[in-house]
Amino acid sequence: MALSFTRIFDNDWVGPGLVSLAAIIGISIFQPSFLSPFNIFVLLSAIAVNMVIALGQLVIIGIGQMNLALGAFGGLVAISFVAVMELYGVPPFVAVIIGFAIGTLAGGASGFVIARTGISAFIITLAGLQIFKGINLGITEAQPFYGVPQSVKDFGNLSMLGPIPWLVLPMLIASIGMWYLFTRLRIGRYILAIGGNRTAAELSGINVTATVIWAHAISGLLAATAGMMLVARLQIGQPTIGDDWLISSFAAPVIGGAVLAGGHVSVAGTFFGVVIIAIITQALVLFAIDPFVVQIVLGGLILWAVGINRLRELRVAKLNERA
Amino acid sequence: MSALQVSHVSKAFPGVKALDDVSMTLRGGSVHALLGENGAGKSTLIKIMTGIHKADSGSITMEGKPVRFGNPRQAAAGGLGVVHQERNLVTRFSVSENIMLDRLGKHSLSSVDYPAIAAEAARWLKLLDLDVDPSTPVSRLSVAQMQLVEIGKALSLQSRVLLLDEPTASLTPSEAQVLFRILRRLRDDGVAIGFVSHKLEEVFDICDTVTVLRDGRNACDSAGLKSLNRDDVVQMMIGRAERISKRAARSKPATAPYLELQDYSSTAGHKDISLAVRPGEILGLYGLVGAGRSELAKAVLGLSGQTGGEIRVAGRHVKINSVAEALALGIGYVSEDRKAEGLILLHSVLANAGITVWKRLANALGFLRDATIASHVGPVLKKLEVKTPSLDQTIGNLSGGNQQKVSVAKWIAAGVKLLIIDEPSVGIDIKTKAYLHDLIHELAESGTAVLLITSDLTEMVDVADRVAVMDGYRIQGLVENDRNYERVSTAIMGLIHGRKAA
Amino acid sequence: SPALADPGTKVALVPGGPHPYFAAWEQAGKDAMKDFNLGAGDYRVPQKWELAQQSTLLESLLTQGYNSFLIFPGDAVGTNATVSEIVDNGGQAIATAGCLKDPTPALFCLGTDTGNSAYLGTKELIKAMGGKGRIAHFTGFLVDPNTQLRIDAVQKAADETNGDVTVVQVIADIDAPQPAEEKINAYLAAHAADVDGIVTTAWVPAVTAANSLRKIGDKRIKMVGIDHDEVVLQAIKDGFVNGTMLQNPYGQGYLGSYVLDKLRTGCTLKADAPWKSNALTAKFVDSGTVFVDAATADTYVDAMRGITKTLLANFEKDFMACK
Amino acid sequence: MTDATSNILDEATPEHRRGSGLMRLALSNEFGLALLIALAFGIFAMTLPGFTSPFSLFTIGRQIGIDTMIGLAMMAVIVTGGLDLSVGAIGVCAAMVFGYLAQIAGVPLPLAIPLAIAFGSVLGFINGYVVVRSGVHSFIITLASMSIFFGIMIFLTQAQSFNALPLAVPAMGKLRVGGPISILLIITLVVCAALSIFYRYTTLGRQMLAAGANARAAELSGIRTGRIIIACHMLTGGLAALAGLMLTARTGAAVPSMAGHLGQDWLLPAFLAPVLGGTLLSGGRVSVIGTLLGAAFVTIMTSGLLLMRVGEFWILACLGLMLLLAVLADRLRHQVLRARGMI
Ligand SMILES: Nc1ncnc2c1ncn2[C@@H]1O[C@H](COP(=O)(O)OP(=O)(O)OP(=O)(O)O)[C@@H](O)[C@H]1O
Ligand SMILES: Nc1ncnc2c1ncn2[C@@H]1O[C@H](COP(=O)(O)OP(=O)(O)OP(=O)(O)O)[C@@H](O)[C@H]1O
Ligand SMILES: [Mg+2]
Ligand SMILES: [Mg+2]
Repeated sequence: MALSFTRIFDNDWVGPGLVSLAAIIGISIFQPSFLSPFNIFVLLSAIAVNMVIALGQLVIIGIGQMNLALGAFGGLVAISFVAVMELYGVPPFVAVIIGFAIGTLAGGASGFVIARTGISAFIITLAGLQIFKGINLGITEAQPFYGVPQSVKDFGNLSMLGPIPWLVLPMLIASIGMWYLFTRLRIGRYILAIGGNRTAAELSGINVTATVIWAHAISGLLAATAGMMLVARLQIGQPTIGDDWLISSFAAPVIGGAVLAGGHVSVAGTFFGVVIIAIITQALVLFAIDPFVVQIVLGGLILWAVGINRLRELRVAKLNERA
Repeated sequence: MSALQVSHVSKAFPGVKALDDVSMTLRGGSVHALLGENGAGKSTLIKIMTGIHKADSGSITMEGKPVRFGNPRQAAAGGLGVVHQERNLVTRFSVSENIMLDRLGKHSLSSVDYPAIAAEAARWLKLLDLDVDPSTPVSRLSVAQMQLVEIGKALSLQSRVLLLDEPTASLTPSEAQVLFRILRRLRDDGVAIGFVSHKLEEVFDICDTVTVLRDGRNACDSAGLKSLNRDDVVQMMIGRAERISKRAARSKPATAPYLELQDYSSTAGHKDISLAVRPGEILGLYGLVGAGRSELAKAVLGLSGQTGGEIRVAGRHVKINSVAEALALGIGYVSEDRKAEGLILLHSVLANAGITVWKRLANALGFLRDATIASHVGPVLKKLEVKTPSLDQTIGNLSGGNQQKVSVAKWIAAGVKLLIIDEPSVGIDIKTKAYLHDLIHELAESGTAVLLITSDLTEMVDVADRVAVMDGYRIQGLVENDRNYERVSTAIMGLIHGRKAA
Repeated sequence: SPALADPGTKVALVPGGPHPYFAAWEQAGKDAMKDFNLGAGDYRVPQKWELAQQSTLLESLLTQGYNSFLIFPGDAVGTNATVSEIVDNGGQAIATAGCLKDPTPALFCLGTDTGNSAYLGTKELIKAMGGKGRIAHFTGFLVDPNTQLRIDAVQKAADETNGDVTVVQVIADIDAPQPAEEKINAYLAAHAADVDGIVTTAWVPAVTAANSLRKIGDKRIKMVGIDHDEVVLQAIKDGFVNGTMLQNPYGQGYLGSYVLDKLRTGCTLKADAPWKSNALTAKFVDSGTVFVDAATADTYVDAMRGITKTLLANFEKDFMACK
Repeated sequence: MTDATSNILDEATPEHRRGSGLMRLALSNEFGLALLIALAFGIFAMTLPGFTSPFSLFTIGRQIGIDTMIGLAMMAVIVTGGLDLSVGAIGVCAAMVFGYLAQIAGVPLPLAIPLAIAFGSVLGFINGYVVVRSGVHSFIITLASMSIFFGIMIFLTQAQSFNALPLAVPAMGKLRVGGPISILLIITLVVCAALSIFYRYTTLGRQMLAAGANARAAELSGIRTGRIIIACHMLTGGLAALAGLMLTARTGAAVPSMAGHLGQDWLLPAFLAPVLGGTLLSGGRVSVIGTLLGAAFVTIMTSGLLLMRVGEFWILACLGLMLLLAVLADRLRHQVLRARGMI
């Protein structure tokens, strides 16, 4: 009995999950409007996009690398997505396919260079960041594209069911897909094997080159998805989309228990990591914190959330020791 | 026809000629020993066969056809199974996933059939007498169990050629016997087996033919083992006959114990441990794998909590909370896991050998020079014949045995009052092993207290003064060592199995 | 007159980073180059909105032989060092669209009086709200000292109503589309019923808030925005936004280039010119602000042209002494 | 990860070292970077008028000085296999403390400077202490502390700058010695030399590398890993503060925005220089010279591209492409050298 209890508490997502739950309960006591349908809608819209972004980084964390170009992929896809619709009148459905293709190709290309040259992913994706962001600026000259069709706007704006926005749909597909990938698919296991012990994976006959390319292509695909979701949500093709993805794309997975060195990730944990960050962002607005202290409170809340999770881990370790 | 033939292979690393015109022939239905001192080039030869390294010159043929594997994947596909000297497991993954790692699915997007994989893995675990649940994460296994998983992984490929690089280094004799049973069966099925070991008894036990390397050259190329005796082989390996001086039992020092445990219990699970090590004494700690010896050493170093009893160092009651505190009390520890705990593989030989003495050698401002460190650790490294192109060589590039020597040497150089030595001779060649034993004795003669943990009973009988026997995280008894192998081993086994029976 | 102009005047128009606000500078520079026979009238954009990037670019432009600069200061104090370097090397600069803090080596500041613009905008908002109610204020980065000026100006306009109007919330640090969207939506979700008016004093928040009001379909909440983004103008026409405070980027670029050329070819600035003064500098020239509402949304360009024309016609007479 | 071979500062002493030493030098990251820098510099100098003008050389040198210092600050904590997102925030906080001391409190510069650096170390200590005691990855801890440090600074200063510093401060930013060389570059070179010695010749420096490469092995060798990691964070804080002061000298004022929102503008140069220079992100290996060369490489490339007047919006893409080509060329050099058996 005690053992199964420990087992559950051993899961990466439990800590962030409990923190999220506590935060939701706490905030809604002081601010009942927090649980109003519209607020839930707003919260879910933010979570949906940020989760897909975090997943895009999660694959790369899993393989023990980092993708600094994630936001640049997303931004480029976002503006290309709108550009082909606005300039060439491409129907949204086809534009989405084009967006997926650009993201996957960009990711695959950077994966290819990383895998074939053995140069640190940090450097290659940094170069990628500059190249793709540069192309973005070259195309847009920092001007937004406005020609977002109504159907796309609706997707980012309307609810699917009650307070659940349509945007949750791609997030669900991506999350379940990535969970399945990491736990059940060969490619996912290989990604984690390489992240866990690259030499061992290589000596065991895993095709490291192909796996690295896969991981980066998947990352690009997710970045593309997030970029297009943002277009739908922001109703406009902003060239600045993706500029501020980097830190939060790492923060959510790490809060969710991912090991930055690779080999261990948790999709559910990442989800709650995203939820925590979204709730913190909202709470700062809801409680009308003086803008000059917002940053202080934000940092404090991050520490608080991490601290709670850490306490849980220590408890589990203690229980394990006794068992 | 030869199953695998290596002809005139050479390989140079920066500063080292690892292999020089080496040839070897493996035949189906035979077990072929590959012998040589530490750094002779055995592992390098195996890595060349399996496509990890590229030979500078020479050729390899399999069943008469020339092959050239570009990477391990091609080698495996070409019918070459291998257990490398270094452990190569994804420790976060389960045992079954590790065994079947390259066969998790047909293509990238196929789903992993976990039950099928577990069933297949279980088959090999059973064959190896390894009683672990296939779903256990490898990180929970002991060193020996991990080694067996590695072997299971290679066996499960069911390849025509099987290469084993020191598979028994961290196994006990009984586990090794299980492995040999399997190897004999494979041999009888016509598999060609290459076998690297520093334990000559094993070699004579199961091998038919032998290739000996000395300094990267063939000292003999695929000779029959029948016609050779132990001395011949040793002669080929080290260029002269080995003199094993049998040590006499040493007089017991009458000094007060340096380290004394009394009814000591730990969070690691130790119960009521009582033992004492005196300056100048070599106390052996023997037990089967998982008996809790390494854990005891770490507990004493402060890595686990103390839940009962007392630790006394030099007669004073102490509490030790960290290794640094232990070191301050004059206690050092040679880890059994050199890769994870013993060495910093990224750093140079000198940095690794000197790490324990930096503080001591630094001047008042905390400055120290390489030359100072080299002059201090150099003699020990020389004595253990560490083979390295330079002290600046990255230690991860040394041969396994030479790495092990450095991880022992750094503590011998540290000049501690009590040295806990955990499995010191894993992967060390016979000559160095003798030197190492000499060093341990010299250390004791100069008044150091030594706690020796080894699973090698011969070594235990050869080196220790007394042997404490441990099982199930408890001390089962104490055996005086009179260097009579028969008597001592019977007594030890009696203590272990006596409890089992009870 | 063009005949007097010197092709040796090489003007560079340098914004703080890529931003749609400055798009009009490019055309303004080109037009000025043609109209005034300048050696160059080049719009050069730092790759990123970073003080260091802008300084590097300015230093490089100086090396390239530009001698006259229209600079949007990356920082009101920090950019002074770079400008003083320009001056030390024989160049000249006008702080454009934003001011440098005195003491400054810049000739003068040509721009929108940000505080005054925010003040006027808030006044318009209060008028639209019928003179009483609660206002939320959305603005940009706190590290930009203009942000503080704007916060104060909005507060001042509210204070003048003697308590009829209160500023209930200031949300800052939302110059990127994604956080802006998350925070503004979160705020409206919880507090839409508690506010009667919104004033935005930065480009991105204006766009986002306009979109949000459209999304919740609320025409009760009055809003005054800033700048001329298409989204904002369309929202004005559709009645979701009451109006926007327009600045005059084209005029800044055009007039600034003209003045720089004049000053290189024999003119000097009059000490007793009718300088205005603001919180940062005592040498300020207002490039003009107009309030645009639904009635003027289609014709605002003419209004701006008019202002530019007037400024150009009077500048030499009022501010310069020429041989 | 890049396979940088060991430190070029290795003394090439006894006989057997010499041969492999030269080869290792030829294979090292530092050598490759130096080669690329020489190449880029040569090409730019020949094709771009103005590139070698005293003013241009001065600004390039100054930029290298500042970016290297930022890179060194991050390098000092990358050693542990961790990172410090708050370097920018620490740098700005220390600069603002300096501004307060020098402008408002009237503390003389020789005292204000060390005080500000010490303040940076204190902030670093807070990071290190929390990282070690909580066992949470430094990424998260410094993500939070970045927000907190910067938030407190903005709250206290209300985003106002100190722009009436003693005249010696802006003068430092403009000071040239030996022709076109910025004093800030000289300061950085001195710090580089000191750090090289520190990591190579002191117990503490070596312990930092050991604890970073394999914390468990280091712990089992009697190194107090926790304290060492805290020391690394303190070193980072101190260096970040120094970088903040150098930037203050360049700007002539202590400006809250000089490292951007939350100090994030520093992150790119902070990581880029050490990683290009061969410092391993996983910890345990540093290259001080490499960091200097990395910063120099990026600065020279940027400067050259700006002078080449690539279309304004395309510069970023070109920069990325050049970076990519540069690392690929260096990799190719490795392969050719290896294939020729020259190493
Ligand atoms: N990657 C490498 N880089 C440089 N030198 C290497 C490398 N791998 C092996 N060497 C050197 O090649 C020589 C042969 O090493 P090898 O590992 O083959 O020895 P071995 O016979 O397996 O020894 P042991 O019994 O200790 O395992 C050694 O001197 C070693 O230092
Ligand atoms: N349930 C477990 N969870 C985690 N680790 C375990 C578990 N069981 C065993 N181990 C590992 O296996 C080892 C058990 O062997 P231990 O070190 O206690 O005994 P030993 O007598 O030294 O045996 P050995 O000869 O294998 O070193 C421990 O080091 C421990 O890390
Ligand atoms: Mg070997
Ligand atoms: Mg053990």
